[in-house]
Amino acid sequence: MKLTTKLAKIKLDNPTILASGVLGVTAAALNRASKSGAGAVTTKSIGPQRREGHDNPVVVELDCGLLNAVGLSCPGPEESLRELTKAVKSIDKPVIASFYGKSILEFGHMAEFISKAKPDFIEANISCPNVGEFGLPFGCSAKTAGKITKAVKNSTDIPLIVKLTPNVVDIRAIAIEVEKNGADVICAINTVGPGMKIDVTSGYPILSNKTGGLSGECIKPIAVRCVYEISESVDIPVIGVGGVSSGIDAVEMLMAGAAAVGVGTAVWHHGVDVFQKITGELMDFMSENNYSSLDEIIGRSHG
Amino acid sequence: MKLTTKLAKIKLDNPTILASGVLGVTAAALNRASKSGAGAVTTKSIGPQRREGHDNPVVVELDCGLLNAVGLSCPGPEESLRELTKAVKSIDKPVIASFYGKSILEFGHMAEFISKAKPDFIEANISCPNVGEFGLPFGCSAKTAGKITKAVKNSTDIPLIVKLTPNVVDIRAIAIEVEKNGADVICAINTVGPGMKIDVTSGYPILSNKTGGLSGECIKPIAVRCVYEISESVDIPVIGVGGVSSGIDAVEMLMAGAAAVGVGTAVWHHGVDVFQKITGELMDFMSENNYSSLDEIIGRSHG
Amino acid sequence: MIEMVKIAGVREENPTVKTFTLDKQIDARPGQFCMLWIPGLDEKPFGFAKLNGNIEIMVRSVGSYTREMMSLDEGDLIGFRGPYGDGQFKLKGKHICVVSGGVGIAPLLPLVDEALADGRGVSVIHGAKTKQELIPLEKRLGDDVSLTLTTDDGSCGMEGTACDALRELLDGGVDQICACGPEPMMKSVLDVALDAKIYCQLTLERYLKCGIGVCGHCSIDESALMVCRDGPVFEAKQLVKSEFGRYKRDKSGAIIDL
Amino acid sequence: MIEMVKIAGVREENPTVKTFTLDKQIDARPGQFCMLWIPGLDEKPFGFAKLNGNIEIMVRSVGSYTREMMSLDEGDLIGFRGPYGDGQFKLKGKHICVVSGGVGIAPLLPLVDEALADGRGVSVIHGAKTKQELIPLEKRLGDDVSLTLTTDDGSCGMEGTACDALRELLDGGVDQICACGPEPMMKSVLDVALDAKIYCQLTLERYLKCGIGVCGHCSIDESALMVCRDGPVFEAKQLVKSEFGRYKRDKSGAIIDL
Ligand SMILES: Cc1cc2nc3c(=O)[nH]c(=O)nc-3n(C[C@H](O)[C@H](O)[C@H](O)COP(=O)(O)OP(=O)(O)OC[C@H]3O[C@@H](n4cnc5c(N)ncnc54)[C@H](O)[C@@H]3O)c2cc1C
Ligand SMILES: Cc1cc2nc3c(=O)[nH]c(=O)nc-3n(C[C@H](O)[C@H](O)[C@H](O)COP(=O)(O)OP(=O)(O)OC[C@H]3O[C@@H](n4cnc5c(N)ncnc54)[C@H](O)[C@@H]3O)c2cc1C
Ligand SMILES: Cc1cc2nc3c(=O)[nH]c(=O)nc-3n(C[C@H](O)[C@H](O)[C@H](O)COP(=O)(O)O)c2cc1C
Ligand SMILES: Cc1cc2nc3c(=O)[nH]c(=O)nc-3n(C[C@H](O)[C@H](O)[C@H](O)COP(=O)(O)O)c2cc1C
Ligand code: FES
Ligand code: FES
Repeated sequence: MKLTTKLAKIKLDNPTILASGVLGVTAAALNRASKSGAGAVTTKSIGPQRREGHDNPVVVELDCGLLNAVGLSCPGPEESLRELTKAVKSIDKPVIASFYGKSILEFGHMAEFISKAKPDFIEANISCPNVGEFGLPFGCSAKTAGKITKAVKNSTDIPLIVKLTPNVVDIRAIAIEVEKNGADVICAINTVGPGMKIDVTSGYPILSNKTGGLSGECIKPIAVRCVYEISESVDIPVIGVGGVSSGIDAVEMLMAGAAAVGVGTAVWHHGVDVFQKITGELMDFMSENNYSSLDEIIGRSHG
Repeated sequence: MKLTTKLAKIKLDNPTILASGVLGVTAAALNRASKSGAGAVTTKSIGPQRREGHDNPVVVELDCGLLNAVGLSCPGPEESLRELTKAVKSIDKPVIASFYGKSILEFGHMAEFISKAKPDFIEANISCPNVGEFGLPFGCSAKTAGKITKAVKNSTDIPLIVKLTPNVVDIRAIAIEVEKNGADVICAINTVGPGMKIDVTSGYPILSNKTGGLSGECIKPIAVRCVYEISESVDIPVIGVGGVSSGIDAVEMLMAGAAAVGVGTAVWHHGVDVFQKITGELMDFMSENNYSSLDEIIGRSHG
Repeated sequence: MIEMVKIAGVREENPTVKTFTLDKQIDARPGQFCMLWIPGLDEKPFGFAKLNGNIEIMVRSVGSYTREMMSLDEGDLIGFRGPYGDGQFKLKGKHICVVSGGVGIAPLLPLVDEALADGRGVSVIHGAKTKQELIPLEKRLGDDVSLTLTTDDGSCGMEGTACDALRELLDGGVDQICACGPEPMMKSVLDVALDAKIYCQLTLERYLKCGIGVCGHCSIDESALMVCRDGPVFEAKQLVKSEFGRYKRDKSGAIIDL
Repeated sequence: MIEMVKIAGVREENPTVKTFTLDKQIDARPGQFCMLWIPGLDEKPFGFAKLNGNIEIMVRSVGSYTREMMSLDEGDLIGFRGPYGDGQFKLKGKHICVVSGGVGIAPLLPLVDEALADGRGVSVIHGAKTKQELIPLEKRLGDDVSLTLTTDDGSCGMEGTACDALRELLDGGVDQICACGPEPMMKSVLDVALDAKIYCQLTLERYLKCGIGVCGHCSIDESALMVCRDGPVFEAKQLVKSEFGRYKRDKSGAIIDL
């Protein structure tokens, strides 16, 4: 039975990927996720300035997921680059360097900058909904998403993943534009909403940022639909992220058209062992249902 | 303790409203919801043609909510008008007549048509995401939403509720446009997504329509955020809908700025008794926390 | 949540009815139902014809979905969700009379099993238009059940309707009636039961969409009881002065006379 | 999920430390912690200074959040979520030596309660810079505990550090060490324990954001153990060859030397 999959010529031992912003603040944490069985690991999004992020509370635990507004905390580009370089050197699986900018130009600069560490992929996070000062996410307009993609592609030779937000009217149009401008892979989805949780005793929204992105189990149907729509619209591979916590969840994502699956919030309930759990369950499913490779599963729900 | 609330001069005994599309296909069902304690009831959205809706499956039960794609089934305008008239005559609580059209013009015609039954409100459903042939929901563009509002206002004197979709980049802009064009109340939110659930054994998306709107517990954080943002942006009252199933959920919606709360999916787990449950728990909360009227709760989370 | 279940066996009952054994055991009450999904086609409601051990579903071919079911074989998969329905058959009397029209016998069979296990008396009336449409019940019911067959054309058993047979049985100590079949037949049973003041439960068929009491499509006038949620089994008193026996709603929600 | 909890009582321990009794009982292990939220201000981690009955939280005023806490009174509400932390104190030895610096005594108190209830020997070493910063422990600990106080300036108890006192106690049959306090102090304790080959558990403070093992902010090099999830109590062997005692990360994630 073969669990390998491919993203733009790069092979993954198994289709699970540590999603950006979860655990991956340090090289050591990325290493741990890799050793725990992730097929690839993604750094927390690296930004152009040192940022403390939002004050606590930055997460709200819900019955079916999380709300988070960490606020893109970042030790600054130089220190992030050091951690990234250390990660790339010490980890024997593909390392995906997630990053963001505050303008199209800056996306280009950041791409060039983090490429110095020679990660296997860079991932442009054009979708973070939590940082008011940056305005509406760039990922909400197909045109801007396309321009960012082009600016990044012009700044580096490292394969590019563009990560999309689901909080748009038509994610297909954005995916098409991003592909047209040279993206090698699409990652979908970032958090949903945003959402808000109010403490009824105090009357306060719990997150210090008031609103935060929704993730986990409750967004899986949205993620699956987005992956289905995107993979119907473009030819480049898709990383499906959102609510994956079991082998069956992974199969659902793959059938919707994903070539690999991102795992974030599931680390909350299952710890970093979640990668092994998912691949184990995936293998069980494959042997019970007589699948011998992921190719037979990927995209099965189409047509 | 006072549970009364007001929507555009019309008083509700209590703030719970049966949401559109849940139970309310017949006058008898609306009557039952009213007798079971709803402060007001909303009809299933009435359309300009007889429609069978989508084939089954039209719902998927999730751990934290429902996916549905009923597909705006409708016995046709004449028969709907008969049921509506019967409902208005037999129910002693406010009756809200939900409707939709396939064009701006048709929204106007439908408004005029259903106004014949003299419901207490008409509710323009500009947000249904499930019916492909109608294209993207009208509610996704502030401009179109405004035009529909104006067309409807020009066609009737009955107070108008406009129901918004959360699946947009900026719901505030839409709310502002809808208010500017004369809406008396805003209802938020319709279902989220849409979402998709794939059966991994067969590989088929379960809904015959493939995708469906997400409702219930898992969308509450999104509904609360939308209500918060809308009530910050407009002066007209807001009906908060999405995942309300308890008195505490209702309080959260009210604190976010809603003047009343819609209840849909909660009927699934709690039956039609859910209205009494919610008002009971709401009263318990009010007495424990020394509130004597909803005015002290509504909008509390703002500033 | 839908789950794909394997068909463990298929039995032909008569030219238009087959019984499917599913590789699934559930905890359900007689009268409850499930939604069966054929991916890519549709999903429709069916009662349980057997509840102890692997469940059985007895299906009559009447349209495109049930026709497709007839072609399913042992080993095929079908989507299952359920059991649903708060309105269930309950044993109240000492001697239960079960009145069934055609495939209407299906949801009554687990009730018969239960009544027998509980040592109650059971009479089964089973009627159809003609001999070919009867379900072979002798072996299934065994010797402890008194079985009366009726056909409209007299081709088998008593000539007449199941309700005619019921009238004749009433003196024999029957103190509970449970019925399932075509609505006009059940309407007659209801009238007989009311007349004789015997506790009576009936099942109702309405067009089901969600099956879980949300969409409101199966609401009956004027009580607004939902067939999928409050039913599909109702007590006689819930159905008097209702649409029962008079009209129902089609897939669009439009009223159609029975 | 955050829940607002009433403060049932406030006790002043010394000029900068107060103990808050919360109107809440939980099932937790010594060493676990909670996140306390002051709406509109911030949310910070605190250990439990008492676990049987209403929980107690002992807080030292060191910055804007803890200063605000000092102004809270009986009857006020505070947001609570927890308990968190899979790394907890466990009783292993027959004679436990508890080494605490200042408010570091807090999470060790429930451990002392547990050890005493279990009939084990307990020595408590409690150190601070100066007399004023010591927590009054005599009454709280009772007679069954041998208490050693130390101050850097000798203003109370033994002159020196808690670790100095530990060295002297080691011959007395101590077979388990549990420590909480400033990181340099704990580093010394760790070295002593390794040297003496005594089982030793230590608590670690890192900047916590999510508190639930998701954001990765509290990861320690190179093991990537998460303080909030895998800790905050660690065994000595988990911390050798780590960042412990050398550096930590600030709110942005940047490395700062200790
Ligand atoms: C609670 C309940 C239990 C049932 N149990 C059984 C059973 O055990 N065995 C059995 O053979 N049949 C049973 N039926 C009836 C069965 O659901 C229909 O025969 C089947 O849906 C017909 O589908 P079709 O496409 O073959 O026929 P169609 O040509 O679509 O319709 C034929 C008839 O079936 C009715 N029907 C169609 N779709 C539905 C639907 N979604 N819900 C309800 N009725 C529908 C139509 O109104 C029409 O009267 C039950 C129905 C209900 C409501
Ligand atoms: C697991 C754990 C248990 C703790 N238990 C206790 C206790 O029982 N009693 C007690 O008085 N203190 C305890 N602390 C420390 C307490 O959390 C800090 O004193 C408090 O957060 C300081 O906040 P401030 O705004 O007052 O000070 P600041 O001026 O913000 O900071 C003062 C110091 O506290 C640290 N700190 C600030 N915010 C955090 C944070 N979010 N997470 C971790 N450290 C932070 C800073 O790094 C700095 O070293 C514990 C810390 C952790 C990690
Ligand atoms: C605490 C937290 C922090 C996150 N930070 C980032 C981030 O920095 N960059 C990014 O692209 N996505 C970030 N995400 C989004 C995740 O990568 C992922 O897209 C999303 O959570 C959905 O997947 P999940 O349901 O598996 O968590 C974050 C998610 C969480 C829960
Ligand atoms: C089965 C179902 C059918 C619905 N049909 C309609 C409809 O016809 N018109 C409409 O405006 N909203 C419709 N909705 C949306 C609800 O009115 C409501 O906005 C949404 O479900 C969120 O609320 P909830 O979480 O309480 O269900 C429907 C929802 C469900 C679950
Ligand atoms: S079928 Fe939807 S309520 Fe009964
Ligand atoms: S504080 Fe987020 S992982 Fe520990």
